[in-house]
Amino acid sequence: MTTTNMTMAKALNEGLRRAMEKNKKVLIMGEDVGKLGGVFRITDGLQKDFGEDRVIDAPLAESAIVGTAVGLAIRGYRTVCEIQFDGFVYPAFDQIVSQVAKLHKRSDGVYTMGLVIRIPFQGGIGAIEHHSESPEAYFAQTAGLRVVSCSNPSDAYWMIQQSIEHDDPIIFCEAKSRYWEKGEVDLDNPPQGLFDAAVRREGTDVTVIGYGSSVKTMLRAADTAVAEGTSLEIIDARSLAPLDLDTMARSLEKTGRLVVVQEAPHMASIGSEIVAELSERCFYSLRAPGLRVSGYHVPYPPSRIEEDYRPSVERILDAVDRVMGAES
Amino acid sequence: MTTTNMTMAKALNEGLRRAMEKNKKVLIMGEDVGKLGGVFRITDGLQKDFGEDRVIDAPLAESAIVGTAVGLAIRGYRTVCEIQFDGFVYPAFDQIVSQVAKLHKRSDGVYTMGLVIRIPFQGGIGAIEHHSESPEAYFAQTAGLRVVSCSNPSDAYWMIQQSIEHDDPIIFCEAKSRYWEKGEVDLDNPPQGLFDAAVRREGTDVTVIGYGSSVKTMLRAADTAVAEGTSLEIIDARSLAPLDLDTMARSLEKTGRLVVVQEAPHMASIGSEIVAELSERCFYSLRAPGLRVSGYHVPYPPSRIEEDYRPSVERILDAVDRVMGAES
Amino acid sequence: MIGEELVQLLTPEGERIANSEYESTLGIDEIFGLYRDMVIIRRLCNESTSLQRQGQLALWAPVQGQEAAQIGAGRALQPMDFTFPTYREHGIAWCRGVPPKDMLRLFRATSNGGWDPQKYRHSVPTVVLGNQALNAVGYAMGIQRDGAEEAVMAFFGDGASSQGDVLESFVWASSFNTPVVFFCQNNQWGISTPMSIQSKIPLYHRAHGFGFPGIRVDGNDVLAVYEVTKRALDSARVGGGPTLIEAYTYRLGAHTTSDDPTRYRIDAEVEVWKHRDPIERVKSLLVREYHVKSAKFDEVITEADAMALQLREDVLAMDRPDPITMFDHAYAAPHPLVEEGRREMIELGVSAASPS
Amino acid sequence: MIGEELVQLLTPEGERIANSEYESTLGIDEIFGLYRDMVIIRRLCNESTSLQRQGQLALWAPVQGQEAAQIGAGRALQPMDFTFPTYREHGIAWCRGVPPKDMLRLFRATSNGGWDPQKYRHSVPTVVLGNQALNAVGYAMGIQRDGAEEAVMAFFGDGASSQGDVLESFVWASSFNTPVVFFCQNNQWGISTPMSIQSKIPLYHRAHGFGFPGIRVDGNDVLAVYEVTKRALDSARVGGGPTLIEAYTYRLGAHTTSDDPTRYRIDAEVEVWKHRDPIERVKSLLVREYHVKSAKFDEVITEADAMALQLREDVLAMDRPDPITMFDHAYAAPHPLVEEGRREMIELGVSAASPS
Ligand SMILES: Cc1ncc(C[n+]2csc(CCOP(=O)(O)OP(=O)(O)O)c2C)c(N)n1
Ligand SMILES: Cc1ncc(C[n+]2csc(CCOP(=O)(O)OP(=O)(O)O)c2C)c(N)n1
Ligand SMILES: [Mg+2]
Ligand SMILES: [Mg+2]
Repeated sequence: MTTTNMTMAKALNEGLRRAMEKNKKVLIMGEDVGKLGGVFRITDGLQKDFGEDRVIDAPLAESAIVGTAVGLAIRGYRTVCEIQFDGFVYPAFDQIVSQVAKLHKRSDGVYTMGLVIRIPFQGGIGAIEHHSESPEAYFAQTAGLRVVSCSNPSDAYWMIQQSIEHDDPIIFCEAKSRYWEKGEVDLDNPPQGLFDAAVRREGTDVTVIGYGSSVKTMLRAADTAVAEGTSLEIIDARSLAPLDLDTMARSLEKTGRLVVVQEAPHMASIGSEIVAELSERCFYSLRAPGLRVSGYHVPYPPSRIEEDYRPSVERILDAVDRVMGAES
Repeated sequence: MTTTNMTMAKALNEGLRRAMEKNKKVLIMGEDVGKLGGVFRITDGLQKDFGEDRVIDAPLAESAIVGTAVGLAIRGYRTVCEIQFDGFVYPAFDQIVSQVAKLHKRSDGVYTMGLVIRIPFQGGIGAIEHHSESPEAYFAQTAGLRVVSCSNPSDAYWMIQQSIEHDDPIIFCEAKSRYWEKGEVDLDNPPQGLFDAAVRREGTDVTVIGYGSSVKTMLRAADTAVAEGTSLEIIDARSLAPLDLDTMARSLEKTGRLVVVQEAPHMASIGSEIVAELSERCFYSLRAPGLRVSGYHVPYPPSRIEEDYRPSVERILDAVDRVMGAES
Repeated sequence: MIGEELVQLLTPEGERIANSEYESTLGIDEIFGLYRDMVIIRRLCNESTSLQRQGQLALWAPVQGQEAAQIGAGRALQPMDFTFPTYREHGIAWCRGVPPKDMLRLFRATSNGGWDPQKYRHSVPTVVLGNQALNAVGYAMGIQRDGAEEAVMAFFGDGASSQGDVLESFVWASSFNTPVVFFCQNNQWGISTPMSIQSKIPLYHRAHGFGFPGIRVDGNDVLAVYEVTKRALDSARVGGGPTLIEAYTYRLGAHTTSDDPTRYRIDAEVEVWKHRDPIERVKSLLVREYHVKSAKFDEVITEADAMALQLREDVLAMDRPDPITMFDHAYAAPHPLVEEGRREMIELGVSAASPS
Repeated sequence: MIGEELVQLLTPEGERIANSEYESTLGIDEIFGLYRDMVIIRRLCNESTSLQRQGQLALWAPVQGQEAAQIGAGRALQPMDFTFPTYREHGIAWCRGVPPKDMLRLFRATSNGGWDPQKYRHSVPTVVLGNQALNAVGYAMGIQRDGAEEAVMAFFGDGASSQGDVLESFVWASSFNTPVVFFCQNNQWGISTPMSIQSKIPLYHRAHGFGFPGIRVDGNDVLAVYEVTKRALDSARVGGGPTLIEAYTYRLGAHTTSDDPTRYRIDAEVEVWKHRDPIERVKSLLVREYHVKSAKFDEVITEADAMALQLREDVLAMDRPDPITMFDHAYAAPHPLVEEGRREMIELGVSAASPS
């Protein structure tokens, strides 16, 4: 096993490159993805190497980016659409919900909607409004779509390739605040399947489940908890739709206590789904109610105060205390 | 108390009429709302009586219907936007999420986004694709919006007026399969507040919560259950965001068993939220896991088989049996 | 509204008109073929309407009045081209070879599509107004990348022309010079919304503002529609870029069988357009210029009746699908929630599928 | 690209040009006023850029090169008009009376808006490209219903012109003949996307396809922008309907301080446009034609410097808001989830608000 150290941004870039090398039908389309390499430089150098026909600088219209990718899919191409920021995916919502999610079904399986919609999501980078949203549950809810999230270089490198190879349309959520963090990537073997959750740290007292930017915060919370004598099991959900409930339930059977962490507000969220499902599956093992630590139910605040909106170590530990103290 | 018997469609029409009479700033805008009176005739006769300036036939563009209603709101008007069918609200999603939901906040409270977006939702009318969707959770999830649902004439008449008077933007979901059902309407006094759930039938064994078209199915299930010796308490959530959790929890403290019913697939849905919240609030009273009876996680099927997609009496009773049998 | 800007090759009475830009390239057999197609489509439409009235279809979207627009465009297509219809393109589907019974699956509510779109190179219907225009441009971008000499046609109505998706598709088609022909049937109405609410000026002008040709053709003149469409497709296939064709026509019937047009339009308008009937027009030409005998016309009617009979039979035989099929093709790859649903349905026993 | 179709009243050297349609109606004081505005806005922009470099702002969107477009348009507005800006309309905000420090709240990331939009009749910034065009048309529909003689101006860029919302706003403005002026600053770039990807033909033509006037003005010629805008607004206020103004200009700086334009455009292009500097142009006129003394120009620079100093002071004094304010105005009426969050935050003790 040869591993290489790189940032998550670079890992995505390398993953895209490898997918394009492997399959000539793979295209990239988005705003500023060409010469600029995207505002986050995820597509850096790809237009130079694969040409303007395969790395397409789009006019500024998200509905068109996705809508034309649908037509390209019908023609047999696999397009990786880059949405510049989470808050700009909504103009494409109609195409995603009405066409991307439904055309495989409507055509009785004739059309393959093998396209990937990359969305840098969540906050934490000090940006202005619309640049820090968590739209994942809109898509997770939508039958016909799959939603995955990556937050480290290894996952970034492999999950983007697995997503491009997959025949269903995939909403690919990238924890943008993690783009610049480095990590080891095994270039030969994927760490796991695209739809598997990962136990990032084993523990015995409380199962803490999250994804994207929250994973790192959860791991920091686990460090602090150890000092307080509490052992947290940290699970990175990775796939948000479908959820890998087996891995989650297995952990919960052991710990009996559940905390879910997400930047999105808790209303009808991924966190709600995890709590609802696990409350059902693990009813007799749960020793305390499953709690959610989420963004607040307000528009994402100006970024000078975003750290008080995003789940913090303190808020996670607060929830941990509550599930620990709830012992019946 | 003088009550009048009318259909839900007529009640909405009368409610709109009364709101327009009371406040000259109230407008109606949508596709075919004028001479045709809307495809469901909800706005029948209103353009004739209030003129083309107040009942506006829109060009066919949903983003524009909502986007111009936003500008009208800034100018002090209150627009009731009609979206012709649930599946056609998605082109307006961006305006709803990025402007309608956030402008009050962004303007530090200066702008009042007092607008209502009416959506005939859910299935059950034998329609073709895109005419039977349940998009409510997309909106419920969005901070800045409120979501309510009506499924009987009295609620229709009052909730539409309460929504128009309310200062926050409201997504108003009308159970279209109930448009032609009659019921008593008290024209003098509203039965309750806009955001209150209603106990439609008292019971002791299982709390069954739902909304929209499901309420009637739930009541039928309750009838059947009685014969089997099980007493269901039926709650119509009415407000989906915010949820009236107090009323729901009160019921659950009594019954200890929960079934939630909805046409939407269960993934990250209103049902998930209700189960997650009540699992937390009523952890020590719950005698069985809270179950959801939902649409399946597939695109809405052709309507010849829609009754096998929508929650049926049988499926509800099946869930009731499971929560009854789960006794520990 | 109909002025000199309109391409016409036949008067409403079926007399030839000289046009400086276009001339008809078709001979008697081809013209008769167009006539036949139109008669069959009208018959199909009438049969479907009555099937709907008899409770055999959930809905029907009539195409009366628009036969020339659809058959003229449909016959100008080459087999290798690809088409993106709305819910009303029965004439196009016919030209693409879609079996009539398959067209009706959507309306019998037994399918959300109905045919194999790759086999007929005719996409499944798009019901959400305008979405297909962008899908068509994307498909055309694929043609460009394949280096193929093919074209795409995107269909939409006057009403849909106001949708952002249609307008964005104009931007893209122009920027990337894609081989796409936008075929807008301006049938004057979008349900109850008159054309005047969608645009104050003729629709075909819209293309000019995006930098590509727009042209208005008499949509009730099948010869003109054929020539205008053929030229646009020929140009598109060899790198000439997009064209917007506005077929100026009229929806003689209701929007769908659920609609009641008497609420919003006057009979007199419908009467005027009945005099511009597309089928009568070409029939007059065939009689006057080619002396086609009435027996030949009768043959077509017989053929159409037989088609209708067969259609009725096929529709009545079209069973309610097994509910379990709702889980098929929801995803291409296995999905736990789909499997969970499938299992539950099998346990409920509502499906013919045996419990696993 | 710049041809006769462009309305110009001054050459880049500041010499007057006769134009058959428009003539300048402004006297020395007004022209000097425009000059002053432009200098101040450029100074504001430079100060903001350096504040950003020093870590005092999260971001800045420079407006260098576009001062004439914004000041010409901004000064043509009447107090009762209403404006819908993007994130880059600092010059317009200045003309509407928005205090400079309020313009910077967004960029200091202490607010998503920054000023009272009703007080200044200048809406809060719209960051999602194109949304504001529809909002502006809606506002204009309100003006019509009020029977008021007012106009609305919607600002957007060349890039945003491809968005469905902007294009739908053209449909609506035309159909309802609303009092709206669409002011498109074609600064040649949408981040790294060149104008040629958004349109193959001059942008102002787009309006013609929707049935209303489009006009291209030299966006670096403040006199021309002023006259063209004034006439469009005057017409809109009295029922003349919409106009699209394409102000042909150039973004001399980066898209924002996060951007690196050297990756996608060549210096030579920037150099060409530096020679068309909007401020130098009118200064030349003032010197040559009105013999304005350098002392007078110095006064403006002193004034601009003072403004910049004050701005810096104000920005540095702009504290991080109390986090608890995120719950204010999320909704107009009380909301249980908002109250739940507020309570939780107070308990956490991160806010200055005392526990309840
Ligand atoms: C996005 C969207 N909004 C609304 C509808 C409902 N609807 C179906 S057909 C129609 C009218 C369409 O008119 P037009 O485009 O002229 O086509 P025509 O029906 O006349 O062929 C409307 C409003 C829809 N299908 N999609
Ligand atoms: C819907 C949407 N998509 C993408 C973006 C990201 N974005 C911000 S500015 C910009 C370029 C806009 O170019 P243009 O409209 O020409 O305005 P300019 O910045 O040149 O003033 C882009 C792509 C956005 N703000 N909104
Ligand atoms: Mg039409
Ligand atoms: Mg620009």
